[in-house]
Amino acid sequence: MASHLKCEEITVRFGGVVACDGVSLDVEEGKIVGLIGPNGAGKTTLFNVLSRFQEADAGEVYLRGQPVNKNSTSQMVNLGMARTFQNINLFAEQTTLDNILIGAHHLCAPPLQSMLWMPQARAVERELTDRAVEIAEMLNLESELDNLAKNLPYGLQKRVELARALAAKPEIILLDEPVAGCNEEETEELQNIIARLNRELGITVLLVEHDMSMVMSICDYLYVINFGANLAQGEPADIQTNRDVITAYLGEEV
Amino acid sequence: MLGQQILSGLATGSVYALTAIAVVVVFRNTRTINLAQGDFGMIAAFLGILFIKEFDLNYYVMLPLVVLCSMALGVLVERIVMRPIADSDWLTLFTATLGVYYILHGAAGWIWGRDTKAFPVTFDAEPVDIFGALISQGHLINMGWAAAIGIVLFFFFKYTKQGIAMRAVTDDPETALLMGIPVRFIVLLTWGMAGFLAAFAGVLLAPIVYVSPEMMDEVLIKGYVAAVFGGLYSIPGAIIGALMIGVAENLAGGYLGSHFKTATAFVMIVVLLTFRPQGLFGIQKRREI
Amino acid sequence: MEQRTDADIQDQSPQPTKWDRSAIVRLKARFERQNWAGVLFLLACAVAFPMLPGVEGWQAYTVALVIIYIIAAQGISVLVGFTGLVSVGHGGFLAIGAYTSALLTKYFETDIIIGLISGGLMAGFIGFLLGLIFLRLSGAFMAIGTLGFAFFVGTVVNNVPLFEGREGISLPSNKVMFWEIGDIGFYYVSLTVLALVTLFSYCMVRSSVGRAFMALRDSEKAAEASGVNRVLYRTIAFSISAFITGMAGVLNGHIVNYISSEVYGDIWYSVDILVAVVVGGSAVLMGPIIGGIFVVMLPFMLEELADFAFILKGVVLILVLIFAPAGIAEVLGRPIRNMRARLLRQAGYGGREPAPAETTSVAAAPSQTEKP
Amino acid sequence: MFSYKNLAIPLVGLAAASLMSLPAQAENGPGVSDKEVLICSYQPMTGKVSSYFRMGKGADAWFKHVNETGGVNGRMINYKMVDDKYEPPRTKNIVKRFVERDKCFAIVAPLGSAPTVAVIDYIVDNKVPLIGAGTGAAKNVFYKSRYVFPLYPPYDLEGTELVRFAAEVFGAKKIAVLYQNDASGKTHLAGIEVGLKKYGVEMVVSEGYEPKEVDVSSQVINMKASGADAVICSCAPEPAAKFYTERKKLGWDVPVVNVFFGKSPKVPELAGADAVDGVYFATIFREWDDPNPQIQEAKGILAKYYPEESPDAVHLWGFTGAQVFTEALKRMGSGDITRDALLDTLEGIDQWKGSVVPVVNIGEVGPDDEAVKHLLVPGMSYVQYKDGKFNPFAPPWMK
Repeated sequence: MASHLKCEEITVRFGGVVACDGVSLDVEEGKIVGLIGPNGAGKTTLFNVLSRFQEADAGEVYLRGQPVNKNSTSQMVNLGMARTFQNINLFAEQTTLDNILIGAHHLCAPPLQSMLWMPQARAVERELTDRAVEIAEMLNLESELDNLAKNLPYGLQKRVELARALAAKPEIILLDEPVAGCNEEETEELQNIIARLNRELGITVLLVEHDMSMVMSICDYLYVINFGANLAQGEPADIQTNRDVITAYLGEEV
Repeated sequence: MLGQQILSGLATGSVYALTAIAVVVVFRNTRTINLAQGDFGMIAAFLGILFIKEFDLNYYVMLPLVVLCSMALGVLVERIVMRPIADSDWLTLFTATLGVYYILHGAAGWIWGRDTKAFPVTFDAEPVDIFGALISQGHLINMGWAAAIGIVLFFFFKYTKQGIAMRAVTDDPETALLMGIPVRFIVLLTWGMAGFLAAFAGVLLAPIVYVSPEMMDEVLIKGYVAAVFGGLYSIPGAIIGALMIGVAENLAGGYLGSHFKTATAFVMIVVLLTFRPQGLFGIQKRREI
Repeated sequence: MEQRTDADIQDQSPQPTKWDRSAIVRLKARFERQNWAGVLFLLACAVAFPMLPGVEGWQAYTVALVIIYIIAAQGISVLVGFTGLVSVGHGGFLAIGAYTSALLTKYFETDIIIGLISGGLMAGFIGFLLGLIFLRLSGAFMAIGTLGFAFFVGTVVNNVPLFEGREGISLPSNKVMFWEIGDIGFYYVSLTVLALVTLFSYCMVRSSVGRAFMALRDSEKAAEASGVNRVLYRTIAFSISAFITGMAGVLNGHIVNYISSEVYGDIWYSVDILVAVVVGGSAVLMGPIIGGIFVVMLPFMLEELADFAFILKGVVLILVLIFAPAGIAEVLGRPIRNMRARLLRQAGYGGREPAPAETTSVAAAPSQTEKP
Repeated sequence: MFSYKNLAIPLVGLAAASLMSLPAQAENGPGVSDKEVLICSYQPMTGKVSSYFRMGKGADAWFKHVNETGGVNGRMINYKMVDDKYEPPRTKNIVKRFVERDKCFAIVAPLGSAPTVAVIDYIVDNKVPLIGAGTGAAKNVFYKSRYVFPLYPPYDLEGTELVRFAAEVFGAKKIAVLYQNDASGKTHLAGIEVGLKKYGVEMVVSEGYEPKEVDVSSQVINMKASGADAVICSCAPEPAAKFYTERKKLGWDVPVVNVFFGKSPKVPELAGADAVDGVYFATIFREWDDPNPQIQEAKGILAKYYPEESPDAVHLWGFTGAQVFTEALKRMGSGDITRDALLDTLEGIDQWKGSVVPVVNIGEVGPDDEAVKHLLVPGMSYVQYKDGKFNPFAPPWMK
């Protein structure tokens, strides 16, 4: 299988703190890949580098073999990459439907056409709205379409985030702790949804997660980082028995 | 000539500094850009005239009285106007202080009339010669006061319980609340301090620009510019910003022509913000994702 | 316009789609129709107003003044309401529009329509540049930057001989295509501009552009992650806002037939139109209309009170902020919205009340410690 | 939104008035009945130049006095002042209401250069007399119309005169000018330029200040450094006072002549008497402490109706326009009066000494003439501030 998203020797420093110290990873197309590590290991920083929210001090990011270091944050969606956030980042004052539609922003007509309600733009708009409704149905959000995002309970907000990412028609989706703060039922539901996305829509998934049971059951491949550096990588079963990983996690707990 | 312009600029800047400090203190504790800051000072100046002329008080008796009244005014404004809307967004708070500005402006015009009045106390003895540059005693006294207040504030924030609590509120109001700091009281104190600084600004400026409802408009805007110049969160930044603006303004007035004097501060701020959006001493926070 | 466009689309897609079939859409279409009926009623009133018996030129003039403020407020509302950027310098755009048109009228004897277009375009262009310069600013920093811009414009019109400073430029009476228009004609020109501007704002807000503006306002990070180009949309917002305000400036110059830096060199225009938006309500199309009436008519009603008027103005402003923090339009529209929410709930959609505090993790207001 | 009540009152009043005067074949002009004359003015009651509202107060005090003493030929004068905040769009709106709604007879003693420039076309087109507007802007004073009666000479003529004063009284060769950076100051400067050529004087420095600015200290430093041997101070009272304070501080003993709109008791009051000692002021009015009976009467009237006001030259601007208008009204008698009759009567005022100004002489203006011939106060005189009061001073060419 071809490499979908790859990074090499990513280094990020904040003042004196080194958040990432030469991390590399390679996400294969069509796989669900997990990125795990103890708190403060630099997972979110790496995520931000991959989605161009953070400038790396050194290292390269490749999307389907093409370097993307020069692209702006908002261009990444055009290249088929969508992401969610660890702390929910919804448009609080807008409805669920609008939140999902924003995800499809790069598919909309050019600004001038949209503003003046040109027929083509309106047609595109309707098409996108339909798709947004479909996505909402898939995520069991259809009865919430007209509610303001800020009024939704936490679990639903998490799903709206996912829906927004899906509306962009991504080929690869980066999920930052998708089930953090969810109860067991919600976790299971989201886990199923992610698996379906991967299976039915063929979307490559890279996720950061602390819920080990979820990670182990859903991921095809795992990367473990600690102190901003690669610690281990492999199939979930291998990682479960990897000594370094156990030490890293236990060491932190003790 | 150069020395003269710089010295006059520093004198003007020290008056801006008092306002700029107040803008910073209020902003960082309450997110409010206080447009009424200047008018607190204007009211203080009118009260100064009242105390001296009507009640025949000595300058040094008048000063603490005016400061007290001005602090009371600040506290009153917080209690009546700002507290009910304390949770609103930035723009609402900003507009509310505009409302206070209108009220104070109207009240001053209504009570004391719109005539410009002379401030009964002036320091118009011989100007002092400093390395060949002349400076009036009034300006020199202002600079002294401003420096003294700066030092008092430094110690206040560094060593007193209230000062430390105020800094804590600045850094993180929620944590401060959890740690048992009475945030509401601190906010009240903040506005009291705004009144305190305004009283000095008003009384010190009154002999120079005379007293009228509009006397502080220019100073307020310059003080605001100076505060932003220094980064809006930093008191030393505000002071340095104010002095820089005072000097730059005077130099522009002296060498480019006085039409450019007013615009100088704004050209400076626009250029600065273009290249350093967080101000001179602001901290560029890394984006939290 | 909305109906027609919808019908066009319907023709192109004979199969009703999923979204079309749902009850929520039918309800929303009904609300939309009600909105338009309301707007058309207002427009009809405005068109009929000068024809009422007893209405004279000066009354048309007064209402035209209100309309000009509303247009300017509509312009600033695009920025404040939908993108969350605060400008205290829109008086600068007012001046740019007014001076562009005044100079064209003085030297080339253009009519007011050309003045409106060129004044708007010039302001829009400067707005574009300003948007680029202040790309990284927000909140108080943005306010002071835009204030600086207004002062800069003031200094230029004051001191560059072309603009004739405080002596000002007197303009000939207003013309549309060689016809002289009186007060009532001018009223209709202003009304037309207002109608077009409002229609445009309506369309823009309900398009992907409006959505992108609001996304940037609510969460810049999430908006960028969704592919909204921050630079592009902020400059678009600035340009549109400046364009609209510039047109208001053109009208403001022509209604008096005289412009001078005495008027445009001051920041009070900027403050007034900002107040109009805050009082009326931003992010609501009716907001600037109510705010404009407030800002212009209140002083007229109080003008014989002189200083006391200042006090009253401040008191009213503060009362509005305390009791209608989202603007008067929001309060007036509340019964209608409640009724609609009930209808939606009955149809099985929406109606979710705000969740308890701890579960709303989406912070609506930017935190106090957020720095630019 | 509009008060039709307000509209109705003057209309009903007019109707009633015309009914009552039917037997006399009423041909009264707009705003005039046998009982009342409605005249209006716009004033900056609030806003940045609100201190000039003194002009309105002066005129108002005079009209109140006239009404108290029985009016003019049985008619009361209804003097209506409205606040325009010195904003031309508001001024125009207000004047439209005066003319179209209130149907005022004339506009008397309004204030403001920019507001007047904005409305003068409209006023003249509607054939409303504009009497004694407080503006020296050339556009207004040289307006070609019979309906305009400017109050005082345009600022550029004054500027030229001041150069003459500096040249002939001070014997100056190099002058420095401090001017307000607005229409009035720029017009002065233009007049000064003319005077420079005419009287062979050099202007070594001209320093401007913004209208709201008071602290002119850095300008004064520059002026001193220029080595000028005389100063023309074209300033409003507050900055003028500041100039004298700064001048004294720097120990710069240079002769100064000040323009008339900066001549105010405020100047020595703000600056301190000794700082202003010896300064010459141009003036167009008598002094308030002049024993002249008209002045003393005006002083009493002002003190009666506006007790909180301290008498200032600007009050006299209002008095002048109001008194000239009252005089014209008196001369027109108790019969019907029209605007045209008012113009004729005003133009017939010749060598009249009944007002606060020494003498009023109104010329005739033909259809193509400039209104400058209508000046209510054409002459300018000088005073010197010495020993705590303004003393009349006659330059050589006036003796």
